[in-house]
Amino acid sequence: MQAEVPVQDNRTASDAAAADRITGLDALELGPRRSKAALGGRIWRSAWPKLLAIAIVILAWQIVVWAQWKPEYVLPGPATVFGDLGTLITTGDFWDGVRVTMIRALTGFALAVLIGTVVGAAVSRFAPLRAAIGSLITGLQTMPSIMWFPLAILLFQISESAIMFVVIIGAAPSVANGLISGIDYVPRTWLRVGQVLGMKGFAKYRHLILPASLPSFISGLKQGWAFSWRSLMAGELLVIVPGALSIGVRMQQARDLSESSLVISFIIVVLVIGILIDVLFNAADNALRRRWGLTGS
Amino acid sequence: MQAEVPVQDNRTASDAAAADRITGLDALELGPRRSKAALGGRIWRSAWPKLLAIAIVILAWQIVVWAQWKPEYVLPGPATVFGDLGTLITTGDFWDGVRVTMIRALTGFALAVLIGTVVGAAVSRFAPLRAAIGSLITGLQTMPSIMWFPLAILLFQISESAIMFVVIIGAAPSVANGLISGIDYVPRTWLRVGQVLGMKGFAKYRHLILPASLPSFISGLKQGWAFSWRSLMAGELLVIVPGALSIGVRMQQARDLSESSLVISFIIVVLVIGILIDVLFNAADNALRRRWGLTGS
Amino acid sequence: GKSDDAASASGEAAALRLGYFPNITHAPALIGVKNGLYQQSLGSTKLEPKTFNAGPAAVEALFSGAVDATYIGPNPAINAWATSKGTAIKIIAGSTSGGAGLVVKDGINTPADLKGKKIATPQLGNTQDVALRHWLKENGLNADQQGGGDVSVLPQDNATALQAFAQGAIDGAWVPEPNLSRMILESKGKLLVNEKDLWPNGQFVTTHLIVKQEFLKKYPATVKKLLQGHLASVKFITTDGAGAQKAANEQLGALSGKPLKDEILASAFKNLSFTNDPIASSLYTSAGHAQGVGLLKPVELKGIYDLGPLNELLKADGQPPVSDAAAS
Amino acid sequence: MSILQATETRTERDAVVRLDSVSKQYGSGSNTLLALDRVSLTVAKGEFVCLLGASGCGKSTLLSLVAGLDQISGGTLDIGGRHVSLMFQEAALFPWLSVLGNVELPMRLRGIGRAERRQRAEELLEVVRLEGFGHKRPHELSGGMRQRVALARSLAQNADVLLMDEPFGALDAMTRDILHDELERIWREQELTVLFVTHNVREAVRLGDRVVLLSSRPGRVIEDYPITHERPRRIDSPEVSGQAAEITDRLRAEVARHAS
Amino acid sequence: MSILQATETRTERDAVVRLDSVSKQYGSGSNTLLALDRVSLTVAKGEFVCLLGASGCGKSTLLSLVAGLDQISGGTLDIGGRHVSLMFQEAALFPWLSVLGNVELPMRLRGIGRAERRQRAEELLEVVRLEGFGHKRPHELSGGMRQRVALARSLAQNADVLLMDEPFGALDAMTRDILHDELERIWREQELTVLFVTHNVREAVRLGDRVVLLSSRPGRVIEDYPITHERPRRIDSPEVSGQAAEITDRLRAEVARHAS
Ligand SMILES: Nc1ncnc2c1ncn2[C@@H]1O[C@H](COP(=O)(O)OP(=O)(O)OP(=O)(O)O)[C@@H](O)[C@H]1O
Ligand SMILES: Nc1ncnc2c1ncn2[C@@H]1O[C@H](COP(=O)(O)OP(=O)(O)OP(=O)(O)O)[C@@H](O)[C@H]1O
Ligand SMILES: [Mg+2]
Ligand SMILES: [Mg+2]
Repeated sequence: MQAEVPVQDNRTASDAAAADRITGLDALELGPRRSKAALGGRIWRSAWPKLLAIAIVILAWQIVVWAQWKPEYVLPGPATVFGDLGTLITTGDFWDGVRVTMIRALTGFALAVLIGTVVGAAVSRFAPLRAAIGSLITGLQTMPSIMWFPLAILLFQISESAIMFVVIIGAAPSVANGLISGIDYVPRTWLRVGQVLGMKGFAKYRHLILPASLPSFISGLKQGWAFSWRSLMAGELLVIVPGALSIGVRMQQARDLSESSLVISFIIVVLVIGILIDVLFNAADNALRRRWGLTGS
Repeated sequence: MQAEVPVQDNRTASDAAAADRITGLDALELGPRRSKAALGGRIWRSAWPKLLAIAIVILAWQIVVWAQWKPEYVLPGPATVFGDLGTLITTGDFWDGVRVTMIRALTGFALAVLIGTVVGAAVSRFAPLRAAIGSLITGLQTMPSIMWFPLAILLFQISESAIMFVVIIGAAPSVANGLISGIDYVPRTWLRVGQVLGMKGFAKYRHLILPASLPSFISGLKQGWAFSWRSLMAGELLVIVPGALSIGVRMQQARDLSESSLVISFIIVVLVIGILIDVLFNAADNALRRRWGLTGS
Repeated sequence: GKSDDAASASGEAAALRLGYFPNITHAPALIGVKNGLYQQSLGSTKLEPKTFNAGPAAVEALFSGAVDATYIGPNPAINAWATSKGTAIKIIAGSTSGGAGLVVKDGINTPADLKGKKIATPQLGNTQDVALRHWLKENGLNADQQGGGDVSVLPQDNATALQAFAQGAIDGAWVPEPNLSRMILESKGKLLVNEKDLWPNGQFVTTHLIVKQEFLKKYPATVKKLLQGHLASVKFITTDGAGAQKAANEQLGALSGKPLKDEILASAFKNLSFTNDPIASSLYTSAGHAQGVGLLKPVELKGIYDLGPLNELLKADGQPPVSDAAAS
Repeated sequence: MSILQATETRTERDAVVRLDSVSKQYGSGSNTLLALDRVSLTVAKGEFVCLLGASGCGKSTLLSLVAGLDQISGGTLDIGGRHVSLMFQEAALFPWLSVLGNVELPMRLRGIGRAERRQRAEELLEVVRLEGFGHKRPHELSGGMRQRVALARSLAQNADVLLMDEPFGALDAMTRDILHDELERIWREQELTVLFVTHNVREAVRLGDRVVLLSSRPGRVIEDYPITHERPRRIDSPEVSGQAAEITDRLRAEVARHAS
Repeated sequence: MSILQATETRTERDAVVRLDSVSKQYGSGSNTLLALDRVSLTVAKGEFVCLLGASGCGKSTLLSLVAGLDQISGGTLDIGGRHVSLMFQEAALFPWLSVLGNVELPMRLRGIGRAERRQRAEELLEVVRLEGFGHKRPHELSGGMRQRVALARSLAQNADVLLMDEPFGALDAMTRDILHDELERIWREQELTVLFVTHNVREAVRLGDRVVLLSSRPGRVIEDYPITHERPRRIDSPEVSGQAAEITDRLRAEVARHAS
């Protein structure tokens, strides 16, 4: 029966041949555009605006410094700052601090994601729960980290757990909110399809809700990361563990000492970490958009 | 020609009649369900879980206090706290502080929304700009507010503007990120429709991009609000502008004086403000979902 | 806490959790921890040092049982005493005296020049804030809590104040060491008032040692050993100034990543004096001033000191006892 | 022959789907819209029933009620707890899954092993003439191809009752013919019960055991034709054309009468 | 008659849309898919051209190229900067706008005043037989009703060239007949140029001045029939049926040959 009236068949093989032919005919217009040679071009295309932006910022900064608007100890020039930064990042101590902070940030964030996801899913699933604590989630988020310290100390004494607590309570609401808003905007059609396919409970979340709300979830994660990092910077001032000095402590210290150049160095360090993490999120986001067919014109 | 073969016509009038008939037939099942009488029910339905949740929290708290886990001056009971809170909110001073803080929060937030929207739209519109500063936006967000103060003071001395600066730089990235992620996920079909309809430039944003990315934008606004509030609380501690004592200052003072009961009172005040604002956002969000046809089964 | 679990009949805790700040006014703690003086005298009781950035956090930790004793300024101690209605803490020894004052911009020479100026203090109602407000009052200038009045008093944290002063955003600040020295040395400030000059004998409390009452009751022997370590540390500072400065700065460096510059360290040490005497009279007076400018509700401070153990140790060492009596 | 009689005669048989005076009303207050008005319809086990009616008359609504996606506003609806599959009017594929992923999903939900479901999905793609498109994403397909994927996904559900909402609306005549044959084969082999919405009267006659006509808004059952031509039928055979013409006339007349 | 000859004779006339050896390739590397292969086609001013072809043969692709939504991969395409409107295969209404809002949008973009565009939109809703549904939201409509709203929106664009992708796919025969008449009227009155994709051969013959056949993937023009029957035509008239049967046979044969 299959051989009966084969209206159409899989023509990928002959398509490829046709494509070859066409490439011969009109090589400029057709043909696989993204060859290996183009990879370098792609990297360059994504890099030059960044480099240009950085160059412009540094130039503007240098000009302000040259104009002597403020004395050097208030607003040090790029040369001084990059010198200090260079010295800073060549010390093992600094990298120990980065390690300590990043470990805290990543564990805290991972826990926040876990808790945020569970809470978000639960809240969007059960109407009474949503009515009860839906708004509380954003309420918690508006609480300055510093106000959690008494509670953190009360519950966890002075320990890493206290820092974790502050980080989690800072970041989890964002993650939950992202998920909730994603779930709320899952198109009705898909929900109906899911219902017809007999999705229930966990399977429904696994196969429908989570993938469908992924864009919003990822943007919640991004926000959550920002919150957890900020909470961590505040949290690290809570406990100063002798030994490796975390970024937060060093940053506060630089500020306490009014060492402008060091303060700016740390701003740069934090920015770079933030940007690196964002690049990861963006990679995830782009992969997602490609899968969903949202790239291109 | 219209009278030729009127296959179907607008039957709302006769539909209504039919509906009446059916209501008569089977009043229990049919008929407009949401009458005025049901409004009270609806409010009650949305209120009882909240009240229950509050009751549970207070009860648990009271039990912990009764168990004398910690002395009263460390963990005061609900009675003490609500007593203090009652005294607090009956003072005119307190409301002056709320006024000062809310004015700052709202102006700061409004400006952040403005700036975030413009930046977000620009970044998602121009590829080089996105490559240049896209990641910087999240980078900025991870910067603890406190690190902006040197810059804020450098630029604005000690003034309201310095606080505004910190609030805006805290909140605008969220708003921008929400918008960018919303724009990125505008379904391709709609973009193509827009193109066919000849939408360009501002009109495209006005009629297509903004409405289509509204859900994500609103959740960006929500996060932005949380960031701006937290930045404000930090800002109010660092830059004291002569005038009424703002919430942030009062909160810090309560902490400085180790008055647990007052600290908890302020936590409640901040939570309540956060929740009220969230309720506003939720109202917007619900209206949106109803318009988009996302409510119901 | 851990120490409770390992309670022993001998009145000695298994561990002692001691709080202090990475700050030069806490030099006895810095040196005592660095040189192992506490651990030596505590013997089998393990010392667990904890550091804090500011008084409120230390008090929170003390209240919730995360530390047993801490070095702290007079104000947070008074607040802790007041809020717990005299049940939470006792001051058991002095540590540091002096080292605060009003630094101003060039061109301000008399109190009258301060009219319409902005002056920073570390925190509303803290020792320096009270001192400034009291001093302004004495000089016929008023300042309200909202930053208004003849002189605008702006409470801001030290880092902000330093920076604001360096940029001319404020006209002066009443600050403690080492910021006093830094404002003078780095930002070319002028010392208009040295707080020392306002007190009898130039002595007023800047830092002292407090302990949780529960802990004191349960482990008097441990507290005594802590005091022994404290005495040894103070003695080290008074006998070997240079060595003390070096040790303190090394510990600062270890805790915060960056030691103080030598000139600032030297200047700060010069302005500070280290003593076991808690200078009770200055505490009472300062509290009186605070009430006078409306920053403190009337509070009964009687009993805040428990100097018995300290005096026993001093006596054994042949030193004169200290007193918790108010100056007449 | 009125629907009431027709239903009566079949009620006693092995009814799989039974609607009794089912009404459906959308909205509330002034925005009320009565989509279905006391529809009674019984579909017996193994029966292939086609549903015809003007645009907006409530066909999709009827299917969604049967599938349990919406609540009925009046009457009774009974499907005896059977496993129902609904193929929507729009393809509604999940963009985050490949074509194969979409087709495999119902089997994954039933806990069928990876290898088995992959094989079955490939078979189904062959049935809908989409071999080799398994690794494409939905957005890389044409409208008709998406519809066929949705059909494959529906078949992968292995349901007892198949509800299909204009499943071949976006297909050319030839592809449609092939899929008619395939659907008929599967229906017979698996003894499915099918409720099939279409706008193509010939298609209805080609496939159905019965063709049920709905009136314009609000939808009511106005006629129920049994189709008795021998299978296999050809869509361009004279019998099919003849009966289709008859039904078309009836529908036209009814719609005209109803609208007057 | 081959397409090449047909095109030659028309090229000199007032060509509104001219495709010359247009190819379109999707994807890159191993994922390449050639959707259109050197398609040449010229549509003269005021002409109504219908496009037929198997599912997935590249009809929608062709329209999107003409509308400028995708880039051609080879050949030349010229529409002389004309204002083009495309009615998509899926309705693609904006959910945040009411039905009226959707129809008014193109006029709003052209800066037409509120009252005028409201009136025009109401007229267009009447044309598509949706009077009284103006204040509903798209999700409250049936599939066919949405398609009709999309048609109204397309007409509201007042474009010179109308590209329509299976505009009547989800409509019953009667509604479709009415809309055929309406579309023909508007086409004639406004002297539109129409490129119309459909799977219904009779519909193509009913409406078109020419019917162009595309082969299966990759799409190529395989035949170009001029339809010369006098208008107004009826879809069930013997002439239309006859020519439709002829075209269907040709298509079937070509598709079978092509696939072998
Ligand atoms: N979710 C909804 N809310 C309000 N009204 C609705 C909703 N869904 C459908 N309707 C209305 O119910 C009526 C029947 O819709 P339905 O989709 O069942 O029609 P249909 O017979 O499937 O039409 P078509 O052939 O065009 O798909 C229509 O008038 C439509 O406007
Ligand atoms: N965005 C895309 N990316 C990759 N391939 C695509 C894309 N759009 C279409 N195709 C492929 O191009 C071919 C032609 O698709 P097109 O949508 O033009 O077909 P069609 O003739 O409109 O079919 P139908 O009648 O089913 O709508 C199909 O094989 C399809 O898989
Ligand atoms: Mg339908
Ligand atoms: Mg198509």
